[in-house]
Amino acid sequence: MDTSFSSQKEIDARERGGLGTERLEVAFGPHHPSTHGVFRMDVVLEGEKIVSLKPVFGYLHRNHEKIGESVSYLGIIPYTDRLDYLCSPTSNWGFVLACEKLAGLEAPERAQYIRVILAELTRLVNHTCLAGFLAQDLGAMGTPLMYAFRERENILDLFESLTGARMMVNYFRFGGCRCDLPEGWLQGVSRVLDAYSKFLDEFEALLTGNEILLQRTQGVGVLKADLAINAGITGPCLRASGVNYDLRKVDAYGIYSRFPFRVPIGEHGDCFDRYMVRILEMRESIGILRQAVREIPAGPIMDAKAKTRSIRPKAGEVYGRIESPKGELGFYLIADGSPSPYRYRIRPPSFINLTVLEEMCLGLTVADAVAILGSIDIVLGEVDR
Amino acid sequence: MSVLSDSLIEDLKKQGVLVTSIEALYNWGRSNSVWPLQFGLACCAIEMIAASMARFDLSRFGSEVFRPSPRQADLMIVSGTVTKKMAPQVVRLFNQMPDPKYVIAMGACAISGGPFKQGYNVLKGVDRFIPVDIYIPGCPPRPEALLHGLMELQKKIRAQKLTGENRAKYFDAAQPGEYPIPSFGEHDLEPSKNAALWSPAQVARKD
Amino acid sequence: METPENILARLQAAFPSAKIELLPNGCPSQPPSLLLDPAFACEIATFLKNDAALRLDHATNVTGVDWPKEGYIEAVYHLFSMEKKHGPLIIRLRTANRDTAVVLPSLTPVWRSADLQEREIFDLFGIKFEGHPDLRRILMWDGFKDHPMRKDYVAPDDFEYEPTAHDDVLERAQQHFSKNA
Amino acid sequence: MLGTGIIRGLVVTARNFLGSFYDRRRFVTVFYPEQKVEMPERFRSFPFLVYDGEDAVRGLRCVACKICEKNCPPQCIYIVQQRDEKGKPLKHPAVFDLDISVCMSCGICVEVCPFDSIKMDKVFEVAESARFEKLLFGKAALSKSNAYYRSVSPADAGETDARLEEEKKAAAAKAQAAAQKKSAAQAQEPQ
Repeated sequence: MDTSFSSQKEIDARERGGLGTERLEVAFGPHHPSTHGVFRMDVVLEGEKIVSLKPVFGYLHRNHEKIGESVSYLGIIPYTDRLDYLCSPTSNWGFVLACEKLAGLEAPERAQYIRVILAELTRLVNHTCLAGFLAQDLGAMGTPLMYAFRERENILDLFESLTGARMMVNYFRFGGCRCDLPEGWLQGVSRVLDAYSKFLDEFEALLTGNEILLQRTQGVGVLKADLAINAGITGPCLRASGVNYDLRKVDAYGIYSRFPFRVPIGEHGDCFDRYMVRILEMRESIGILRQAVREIPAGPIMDAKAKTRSIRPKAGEVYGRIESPKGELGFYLIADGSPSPYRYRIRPPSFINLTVLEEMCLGLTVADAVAILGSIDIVLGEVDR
Repeated sequence: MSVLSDSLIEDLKKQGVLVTSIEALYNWGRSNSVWPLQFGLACCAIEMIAASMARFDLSRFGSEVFRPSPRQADLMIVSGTVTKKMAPQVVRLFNQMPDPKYVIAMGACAISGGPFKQGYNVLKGVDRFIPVDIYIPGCPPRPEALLHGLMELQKKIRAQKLTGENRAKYFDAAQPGEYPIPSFGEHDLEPSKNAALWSPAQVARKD
Repeated sequence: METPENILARLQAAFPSAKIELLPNGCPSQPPSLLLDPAFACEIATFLKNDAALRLDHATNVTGVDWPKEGYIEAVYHLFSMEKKHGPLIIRLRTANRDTAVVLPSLTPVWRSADLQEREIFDLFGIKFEGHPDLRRILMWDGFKDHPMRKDYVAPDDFEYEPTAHDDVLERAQQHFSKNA
Repeated sequence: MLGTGIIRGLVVTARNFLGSFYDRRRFVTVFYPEQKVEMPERFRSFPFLVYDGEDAVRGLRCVACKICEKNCPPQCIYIVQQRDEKGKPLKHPAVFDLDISVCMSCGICVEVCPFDSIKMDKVFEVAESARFEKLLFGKAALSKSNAYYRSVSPADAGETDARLEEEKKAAAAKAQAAAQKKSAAQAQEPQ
């Protein structure tokens, strides 16, 4: 037998009668083209199969919580922009909501509508980009992501003309919003919405029926409902597993109780359901937006009780949460009567959604791990904070 | 280009005669095919992606070829906060890039730590460990600002000399192409900066 | 949902030997929290999760709070119910002190969502969770010795270039220069 | 049938490709630097100091109250108040430094400034090759005239000017009333 090119292991395996393989440890990341940001997964492979996967965090740990303890309540708002940098308006809202509970403020009617409009536009941005990134992860280099970013720019232009920045809006204030809508802004929203529903049809024609996408996502990374609940998974990932839990319905924060939207629920909890839930959510968001643009009243945008821009609440603690595009975004604040919080804690949805990443990937191939990670939708700014 | 003066070259160009030197041709080619490393760190990476997409279209400058491997890249766009946990990897990636190589520090965090600079895990500027050619302030810089920074880099590349006293650094075998990688210490990175590379200006404050 | 006072009474009936306390919340619109006896924490957590009226199956937010003046570190759990769609119930556990006895029981066996968050508390606050399946540092590197979210943590000295410093930062920068002068 | 999904997708890409030749919505490229996106009124890049009139030193609105310094979240502003020979503080900054390599363009300084003296600029092309020398802006580099501000954000500048004018008038009226009162009191006193 010619053994000149075989390793001893292969010979042993051949003698045993099977094809033995060595376990291979691969570090995906922190710099790896297929991970989102600087996330790292230490994967142990047997052949192509994953036998162990350990996520490694902290490569973007920017100490939000420590910095928040020395910055005023007002000064924290721009930092929340940088948590989940794809959707800063919702991060703003979560923090402002918690502080409003603490200080006993309430945003007036018009500001509430503006908040809903911004939050739902953010959801559109986030979910479109997610679909683009997921397709990119599955090997569709460029095209879907390019279409997604093309549409994203239209919404970012709206953000920019309203708040002055494309990504880091720093717009919500305790008891309202920073400034009123510029002239013609709502018409701009309507125009973008008209184009967006057409774009969604086109985007779905491009992706949803695509056999490659179906093959790569259906039945991959199944997450069962009971495990999802126990592991604290929230947002579209939870709803894809068939649990009807949307904080816009459960808590009905802001004025969400006025909007009759449906909550899309998945059946299988696989990657395709997670993708599809988001596409359907975008269609519901468009409905919410149309209604909000129709109904928004005139009036003040700041609570009359809010005398100054910053707050100085009495000692006490509060937990405020909203449904960010990624899941339940919570802010836990302990105030001690000083201008900055004693403890400022962020409950990041993307971080906790990664709790059961290993369970979802076990037994699947490396390529599936990339698809699963893409479908969970993480943003590292929020995972590591 | 000592034989022909600049004005003469301009005059010739008007007559339809294109005159160039090896140096200018070489730099022209290099500056228009700066391939960045596909590598994003934080918020600025999203703006970097936006810059490479349809609206701002980085490929008009020959830089759309984002290379997944540092071995094929000319340019490292440090787009986002470099944390202390990430710093050794960034330096290692830089070391793996072949010469000539350039670094753009994109955004406040990459330049100085930016808004997060008082954080215990945030590196106060990537230039503590690797040399930076262009700094683009902004948080995050607009995609156009990145394009502007890239154009500044192209200008810099075009001005590099191939021969003589002031020739580009990478022709000099004595110049380091690699920089020491910091290691994780018990309280901080060790060392916390590359003292040979980074010499901050002393700002005198009376009070 | 039941009031925390009610839940406290029921818990005291179910666990007569456990010391459970109701801590008031300074913010009037927000609920008070329950301070649990660490020795019974796991049983009480299981009770809260399985109780037919409560069904607190969703431990959303798990975090630590450092109280150097009072001399302990706290772990705070925010519990919600996805099934009944109510909440929150806030439970707290306290360590005996801040340096030698920083052990608390882990609630990860009850709620998986506490897994990564308890690791984070271990990393940043230094509470050791007994019974946690994989208690390692999560955000900082493995060789790191400090617990940076504690109030008395001093950040490493890298204040070489602070052109616009004032207050605390200026002080640190001046310290840096006087030390290296 | 297997493959129809892919064909439908290809139709979409073909439509986008052909559409990009005539449809503005599908051909979105902005040819920077020759062509520039028009910045909206509220766009903010980095702060600058406004001065009234022609003199950049005397016309500076800033009174060195340090409110922005205190409120700046990343602490990128440094102010030293000017003092006269006797050491009495003057309403003028001797040093006003702004480290734009740290600034996060949040605009909180503008929000908290009670004197409308710091505003957000629209210049974002500030890429430099040296950090220590060129990215720390001093008072001279930061001072820009109100006319410039009016040219970059006309609506906000107009509003600010009108408000300042109003305040000036109110202050003048108040001073006048006070003077009248005083003179009336003086007139009564001798009796």
